[in-house]
Amino acid sequence: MMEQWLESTPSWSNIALFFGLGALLLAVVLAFVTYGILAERKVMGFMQGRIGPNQVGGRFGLLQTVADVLKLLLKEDTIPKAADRPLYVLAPIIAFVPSFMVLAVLPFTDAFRFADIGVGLLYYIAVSGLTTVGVVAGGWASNNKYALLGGMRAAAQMISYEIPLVMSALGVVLLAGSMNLVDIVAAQKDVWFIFAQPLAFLIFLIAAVAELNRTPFDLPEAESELVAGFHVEYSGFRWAFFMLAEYVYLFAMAALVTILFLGGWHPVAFLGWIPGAVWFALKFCAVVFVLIWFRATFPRVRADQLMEFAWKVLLPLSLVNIVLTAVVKAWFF
Amino acid sequence: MMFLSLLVFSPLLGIVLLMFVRKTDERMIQWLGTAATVPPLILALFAFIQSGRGFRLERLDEARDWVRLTDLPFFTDAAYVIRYELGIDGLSLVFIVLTAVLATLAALASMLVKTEKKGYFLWLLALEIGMLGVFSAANFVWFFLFLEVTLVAMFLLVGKWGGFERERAAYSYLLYNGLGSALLLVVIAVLLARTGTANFALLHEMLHNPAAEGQLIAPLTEEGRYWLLGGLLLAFAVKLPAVPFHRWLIRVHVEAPPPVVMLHAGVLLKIAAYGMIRFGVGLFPDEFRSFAGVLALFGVINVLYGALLALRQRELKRVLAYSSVSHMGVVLIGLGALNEAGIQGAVFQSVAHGLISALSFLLVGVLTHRMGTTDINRLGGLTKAMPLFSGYLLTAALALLGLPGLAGFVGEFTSFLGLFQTKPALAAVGALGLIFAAVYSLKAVLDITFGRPRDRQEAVMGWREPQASAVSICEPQTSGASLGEPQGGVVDLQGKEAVPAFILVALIVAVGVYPQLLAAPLTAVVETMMNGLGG
Amino acid sequence: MTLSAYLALALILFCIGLYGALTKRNTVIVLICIELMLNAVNINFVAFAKYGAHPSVHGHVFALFAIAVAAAEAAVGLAALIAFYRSRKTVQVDEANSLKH
Amino acid sequence: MSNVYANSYLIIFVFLCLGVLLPIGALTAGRWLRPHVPDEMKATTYESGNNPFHDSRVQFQVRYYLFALLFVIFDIETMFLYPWAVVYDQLGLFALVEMIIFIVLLAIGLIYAWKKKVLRWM
Amino acid sequence: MNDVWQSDWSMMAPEWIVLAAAIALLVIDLALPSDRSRRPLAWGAAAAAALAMIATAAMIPAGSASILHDTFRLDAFAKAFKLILLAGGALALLLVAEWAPKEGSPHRGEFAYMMLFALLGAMMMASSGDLLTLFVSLELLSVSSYILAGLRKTAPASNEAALKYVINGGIATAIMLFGMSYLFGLTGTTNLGGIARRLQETNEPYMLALAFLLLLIGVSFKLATVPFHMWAPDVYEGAPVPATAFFAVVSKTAGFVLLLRLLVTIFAAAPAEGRDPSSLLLSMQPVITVLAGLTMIIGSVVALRQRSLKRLLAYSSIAHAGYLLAGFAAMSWAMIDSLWMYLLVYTLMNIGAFAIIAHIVNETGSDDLDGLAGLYRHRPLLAVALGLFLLSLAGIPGTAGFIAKLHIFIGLVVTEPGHYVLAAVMAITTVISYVYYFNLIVQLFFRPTFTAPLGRLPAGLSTAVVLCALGTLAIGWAPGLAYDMLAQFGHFGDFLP
Repeated sequence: MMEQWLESTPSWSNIALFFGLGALLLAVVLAFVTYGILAERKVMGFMQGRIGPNQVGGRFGLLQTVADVLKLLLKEDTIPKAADRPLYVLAPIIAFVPSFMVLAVLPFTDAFRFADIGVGLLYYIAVSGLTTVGVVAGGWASNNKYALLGGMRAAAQMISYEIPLVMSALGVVLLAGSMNLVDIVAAQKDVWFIFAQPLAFLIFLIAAVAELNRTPFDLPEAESELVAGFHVEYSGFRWAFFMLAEYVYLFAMAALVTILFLGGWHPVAFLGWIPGAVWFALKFCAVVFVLIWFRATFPRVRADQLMEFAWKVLLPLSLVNIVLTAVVKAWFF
Repeated sequence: MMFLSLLVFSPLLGIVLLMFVRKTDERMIQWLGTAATVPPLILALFAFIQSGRGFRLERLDEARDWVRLTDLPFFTDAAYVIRYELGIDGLSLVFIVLTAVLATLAALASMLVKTEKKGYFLWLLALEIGMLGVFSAANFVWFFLFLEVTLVAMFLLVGKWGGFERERAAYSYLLYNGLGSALLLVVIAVLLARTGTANFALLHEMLHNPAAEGQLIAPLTEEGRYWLLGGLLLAFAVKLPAVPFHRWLIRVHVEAPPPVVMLHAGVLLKIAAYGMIRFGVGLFPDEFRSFAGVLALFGVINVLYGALLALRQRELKRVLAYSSVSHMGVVLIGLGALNEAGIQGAVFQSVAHGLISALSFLLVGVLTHRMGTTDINRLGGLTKAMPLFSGYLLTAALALLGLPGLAGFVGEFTSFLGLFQTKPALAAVGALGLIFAAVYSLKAVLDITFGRPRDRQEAVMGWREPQASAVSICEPQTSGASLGEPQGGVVDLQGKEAVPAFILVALIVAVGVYPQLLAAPLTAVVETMMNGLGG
Repeated sequence: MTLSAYLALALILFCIGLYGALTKRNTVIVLICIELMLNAVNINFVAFAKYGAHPSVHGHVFALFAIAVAAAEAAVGLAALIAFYRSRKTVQVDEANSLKH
Repeated sequence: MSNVYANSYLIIFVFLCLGVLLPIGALTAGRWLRPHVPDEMKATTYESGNNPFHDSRVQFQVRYYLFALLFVIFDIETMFLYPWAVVYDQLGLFALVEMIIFIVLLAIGLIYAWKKKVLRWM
Repeated sequence: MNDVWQSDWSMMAPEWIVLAAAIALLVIDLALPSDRSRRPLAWGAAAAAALAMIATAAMIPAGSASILHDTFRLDAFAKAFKLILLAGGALALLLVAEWAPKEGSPHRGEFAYMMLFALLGAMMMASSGDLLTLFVSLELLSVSSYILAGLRKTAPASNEAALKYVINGGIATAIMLFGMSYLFGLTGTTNLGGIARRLQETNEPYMLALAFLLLLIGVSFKLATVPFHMWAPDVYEGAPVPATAFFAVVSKTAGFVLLLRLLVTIFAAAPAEGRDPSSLLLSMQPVITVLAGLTMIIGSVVALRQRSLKRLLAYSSIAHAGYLLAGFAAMSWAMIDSLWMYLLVYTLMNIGAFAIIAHIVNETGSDDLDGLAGLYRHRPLLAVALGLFLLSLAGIPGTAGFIAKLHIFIGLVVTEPGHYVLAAVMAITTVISYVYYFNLIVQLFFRPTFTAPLGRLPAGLSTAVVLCALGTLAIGWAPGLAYDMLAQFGHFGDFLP
């Protein structure tokens, strides 16, 4: 279906169509964020032996997040006098837009996907890097010491972990011979890359967690140290967009891990009769669960440990991985 | 045959030996430095005598490969090969002998130089190599090379051992002569580029033989030749110097140490005359013809201007400096006449003025040493204390004004004779300068020797010689002499000083009485040149 | 048509960059302007590689190398700037004037 | 094929618009709904209840910049590795050797930074 | 890809040597404990450069060849200029070995191998047959040079020099690259020979002229000629002395290599607007001539006012670049010959001068003119050597500088019509340059000394000084030595691909 549209001549009707589909995806993502947050709270509650939200929206607190969002919407919006106003207003948008844009290249199943570009992976990496700008801008525009420090830390962390992230994905590209995410999934028809590239998977997962600013790498937002990191001064919906960006990235990253290492929509062994969408959803949920699990169990690392881990452990390991993969491929294929 | 190389580079031996002498051993330095000038003198005299006995100077030619700029196939084999070539003819020989003689005398006179004697002699010998080389070169590039050696050596000699304003004089010298050299280099480069050779004889062949003209790498247009000659003449006019370019000469004459001026006035100025004759007349005779009038005009201006200014000077060195300007004008006049008499006169005048100015500056050196000043206002009545000195000084003055029987007369007379043949009106005006010469030289010298001392007290007490004070910045004073009494008091010429003076006077008289001494080697050369000029 | 549009864009970018690099006082802006010029070059290369009279992949390769070199230059530039800032406490180019006569 | 190409980037453009529209829409909606009671104290910078002092835009530790430089360099290096990885199949052994040299040089750079204590955070 | 394996990699032997040495030194420097002296590293680097020079010399008899799809050419031009580059690099590395700034020299290891990297860039440039390699190697040279300029990390002057170098260099790179992009656009290839061939068919004279001018401006930065010379004095003054020597010599040589490789190869046969003159390069001759003239004048006139030795030599090097550019502007048959000769001589005399200045700066911590005062009194040999280099720089006969200048002169007037004006400008600026060179000589020999006597010349510097002095004298008196070598290159007949 998508393929036909993609191959049709570009026109206004195409734009309208894509707009509709994009809006649909946006709705899906917002829904995911709503229930992802709830899920996170529930899971963590479970792991910590408590119940979690259970008042709003029935026994499972199904409307808890909705209520939170409404509260944010009704909250007064304050902008500090010392802030750099235009940048302050712009920062959350800069942070959010790329997070949504990266979704354009992710194939969820062979039918449900959007843009089909040859450099999909590169696009993801490049565009997601822009968020850093929003974060730093927010921290700087606030003109607040905590915010600035948080922003700088976030930037340092994100750029440091981007390198191993990118380099570990290189192993996958080597094996698949393409940067097109559809091709990469296709290349995993027989063997998922989590098995062919275990080292890369580990590095990627760790770096992904760091990129998402989640525990144990949540230093930029460490409440106990920096009050709230780069968004101390933000409130109401502006703050909400930083949060939204974070959770959209959670969505995107989980999807990317699925695509790169877990075989995307490919079924397990003989279970081919189950639709690809289900498989994808299952793997995706598993990844999200793991990420929530991390948050519940790991302690936060120290800033120096964080940075040195990226440069002294992950980076050399990913270099080794590239060489190993290339050599193995040259020898055995 | 290495005769010429030996002649040119023999002072090198002295330089090398001097390096091993301790700085403080001044007697040794003086002795060695003087001795080092003797081999070229002997060799030059030997060649002079031999040539007088019919020896063909061409046999002394030397040539070996030096630079092969290119061996591109579309050039003939000999093109763009600069060779190390030495060769002399009668014209060069005269100047070589002059150089060798004056160098030895200057070295003798250098006993009055007291500071940093070692360095002084090193550069003096280098200067001699340069001067000998300039006259021995048979190749334009090597001519230039030796010329620049003299430039550097003179710069250092003036700048370090000169008077109070020595550095200014040195820079002045450097700039004027540098510009002249640069211009000369352009001309040389053009000639070399267009003909593929820098050898004088080959160049002559290329430029004049219609058959050889086909071998030119690139054509030399008629207009181009005029430009080349103009450049050459301008370059040498700066070095001569012709009047608008004469300021450096005054400064150098006044500031340089007297023995160096002996060489400078005696030889270096003559390089310009030599160059004009050798290259101007030799290479571009036809074009030279149209420049002759201008040259003569400048000559007359030089003569008059120099003489008039010399009249007004009250400082012996400045008088002599302007008289040099005036006398170099005579050389220009001789060249401008462009006939046999004129050219021969120019050469005569060059040699004669070389000897006379050497004598004058030798005496100036002594005077400076004894009295601490050369200011005519402060001097007078020296005959009593220094009769011998006064005699020599008077002789120099008489020679300078062109007294018949002395060297100056022959040059001036022949030059003007030449010009009277071609441009009588100019010559008549120029001859006025000779009268002025008599006035200024006699006035200056008589004031010093017989005149009443104007400021006797100061003269005897000796006002401090600037040279000494300037040097004292660098060197702790070894003796208190220069602070009080003039060194040596008022003493007449002594043995070592009288010898060079005597030799010079003898030569001046010899040339004056027996001009054939010089004319003999010159005749053949001048005749060849006149043939080139077409009559 | 397409090509000239790209070329015009590149030229404009280049001129903006050049203007900024030559007139701005803040070194960071100057460095960014240089990057702008280099990016104009990349646009040129890629446009020529795709729409030029002789399309060829060399343009892409060149652009890649240009990017890499630009990065290296920017890195060294920033390093120099940091060192300069440490010793002079300013990032203004016109205050870099201790080396004058 | 070129249609796919154009349409794909069209989609990206659409996503960009959507991404911009959502915050704008939401913030505009919020403006209508939320209260607006400005107050001098609300507009002060938050510093855990203390009165804010000094400008917060202070000079930063140089290590931030050093990491930024390292990032620039390594990020660009990956740019070379990606095309190489894509066409690795077709290039064969030579590309492997070449890239190993490249990676070794990269590693030397990393070791250099390590040795020079650039990678130390505190 | 098979042909890649079968390429004759031995043609790159000098490059391999330099690269291997650089990396080895880097690793050694990292492994050595920090309290060990890094001096041997610099000596090792110099030895490597010398070795590479031998390797290059050994390849002279071989004919010209190219590998890697004609991106790497080994023709006479490449060999000849690599020899100069390597000689200059080796000598500059000797200076590095004795580098002793006041604050200590903590980065001598870096100094050695960064210089080798820069040298490698310059060498690759000499061998490039492709825009891409040309550009990348140029940047290898440039970026390494920026670092060299800033190696005295705690000295404000050095930082400032590095910053200015980077900014100016970056702008120049961008401009040149912009020109290259047009060249690529017109021809669709990056091979120099290919570009030259295809350009003959194009009919875009304005774009071509624009490309030419952009390239010329970019190159003029490397050459430090007008209009892009202003960085040179500041950078030369601020950078550590060995780096300054390196910039003045190796970078400049590399700049001329770039000029010849890029402009001559590509534009010598490119069509120009109108049919007469027939080649773009020739039609641009007036522009180059004017630039050369301005460069000579500005370089030598402004040098008159300088008190800092490094700055003075910077302006003097601008003037020398002007002479060289004049040799280029002549476009005679002697062009490459005379440039090679001049650059060789220039390398010797300049490094010699810098070696002595390095000693003075090491000992006194300042590079003011006064530091030379009365040098003759306590270090006569040193003074005489420096005097020799200065005379050579001034182009006085008897030194190598004269021969080189004469050759350029001949090139200027040998063409029809000759460049007499340029020759005259060159002559006059030479005389102007006498003033400041002799001013230094006056300081050396005439002036009383104010400073404490200098210590003995350390081994590295004295080696450099002796080698340079011998070379300057030898070429001055027996130019045949150099010309015989030049003759082996066959007048660069295989320069155009």
